Amino acid sequence: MFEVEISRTRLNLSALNYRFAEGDESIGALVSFTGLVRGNGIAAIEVEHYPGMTETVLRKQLESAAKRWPITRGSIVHRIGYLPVSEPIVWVSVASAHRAAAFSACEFLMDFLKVDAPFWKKELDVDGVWNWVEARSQDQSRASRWMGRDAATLI
Amino acid sequence: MFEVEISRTRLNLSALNYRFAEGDESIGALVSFTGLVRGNGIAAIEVEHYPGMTETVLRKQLESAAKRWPITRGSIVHRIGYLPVSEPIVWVSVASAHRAAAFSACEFLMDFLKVDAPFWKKELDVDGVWNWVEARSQDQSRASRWMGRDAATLI
Amino acid sequence: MNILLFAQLRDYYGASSAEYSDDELPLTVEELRRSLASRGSDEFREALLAPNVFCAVNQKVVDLDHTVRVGDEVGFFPPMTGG
Amino acid sequence: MNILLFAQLRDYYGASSAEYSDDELPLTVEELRRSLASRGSDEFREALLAPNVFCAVNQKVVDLDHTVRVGDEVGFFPPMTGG
Repeated sequence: MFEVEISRTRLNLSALNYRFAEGDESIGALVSFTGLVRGNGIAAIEVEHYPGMTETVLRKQLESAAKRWPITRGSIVHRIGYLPVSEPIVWVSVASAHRAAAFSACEFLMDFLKVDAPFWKKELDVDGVWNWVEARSQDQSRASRWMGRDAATLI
Repeated sequence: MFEVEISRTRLNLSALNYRFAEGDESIGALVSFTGLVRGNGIAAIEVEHYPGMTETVLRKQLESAAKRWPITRGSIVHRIGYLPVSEPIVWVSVASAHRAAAFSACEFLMDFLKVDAPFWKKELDVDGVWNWVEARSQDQSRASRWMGRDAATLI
Repeated sequence: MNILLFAQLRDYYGASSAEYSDDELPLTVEELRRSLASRGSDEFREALLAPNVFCAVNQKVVDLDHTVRVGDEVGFFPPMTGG
Repeated sequence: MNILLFAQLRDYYGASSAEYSDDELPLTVEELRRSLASRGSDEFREALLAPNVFCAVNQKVVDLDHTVRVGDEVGFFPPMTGG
């Protein structure tokens, strides 16, 4: 069960978490990542994306994760639109029999989401000016860590 | 904010998740681990612990994590008592400004919880017999990975 | 053909897509990019010709020497900043 | 002194703690373990003398050569299996 959702409305983390683990007795480990809008001098952000391409890229990333690690479920839910500070932007969750696969797959998915999924953010600063967010080089290097590594060494 | 709780009653994951992220604008990343009772030929487990020592060990593990990574919050909630299949056993959550620290700290906490926190599990098999769970050598080696590694290389 | 523009590129261009004549195809992504850049403001040209701009053809990121043909969906965008 | 026993050790001993005379202290953990082992069933002795048994003194895991003194809280247990 691999799911991708682009949401215009506030992420209901409780509902997402609740639904995610149900009904599969082989699941022993859930790892969830939630990204929130940080309030470092900003009032809000706005997120846009490339409809169609985004969903394709995220679904492929889930497939890649499932090839590298024995994961049972994976879900990526990403907000678009206007988000005030502390609002959840993204929720990535992975279920597996054991924790090592779930941790690695969840971090892998976030690392690639950051650099390969067509989302763009702008920030509303305290003076009411919108500024596009620059891509961070650390994100690129975090994603590169996964290249050429043998999946087995990461479990 | 670092919290440890030993619970005799079912973990309310929704409430735990909801409460955890609130009220700190510097938090940009939450990583949560939930351990569930797997149904591989068993009907239930029973978890016991060493009251007092458990809380001390877990609190120290949170302090160690906070020394290695810039984490804002950390919470460990562990069930004891009788747990049927698919019931949550443990919930470990870490909040930080950025995701790398939150992922590493959460996995670190789980790795050490497995080998250093005085909990013991027995399993009720399908014939109605209770069997004590043997410690897994993989757990010991996963915890050892963190020894002697420079915190900086893990961020 | 409609060329899709996202984020800063759309803002600088002033529209979320740019019309492009099918008669000029096929072209490489780099040829298309240079041709499109000449149509906009200085800001737009600079942003589109930046070395870190991405091009997706049929919703897949491609290299600058990829050939764009009639019927392809083409999008240009700056580095992604999701999550 | 009351020596606390957990999991299999408690099951084999038949009680969650064992009385131990303060008069015999101080002793090393290893001396205490051997003395306690001689009091139980074969199963208990074997489990307590297993090389992977832990001893906590005042709720901290210690080595076998650690000295146990009057007033210490002592617990023996098998490898931990939480989470």
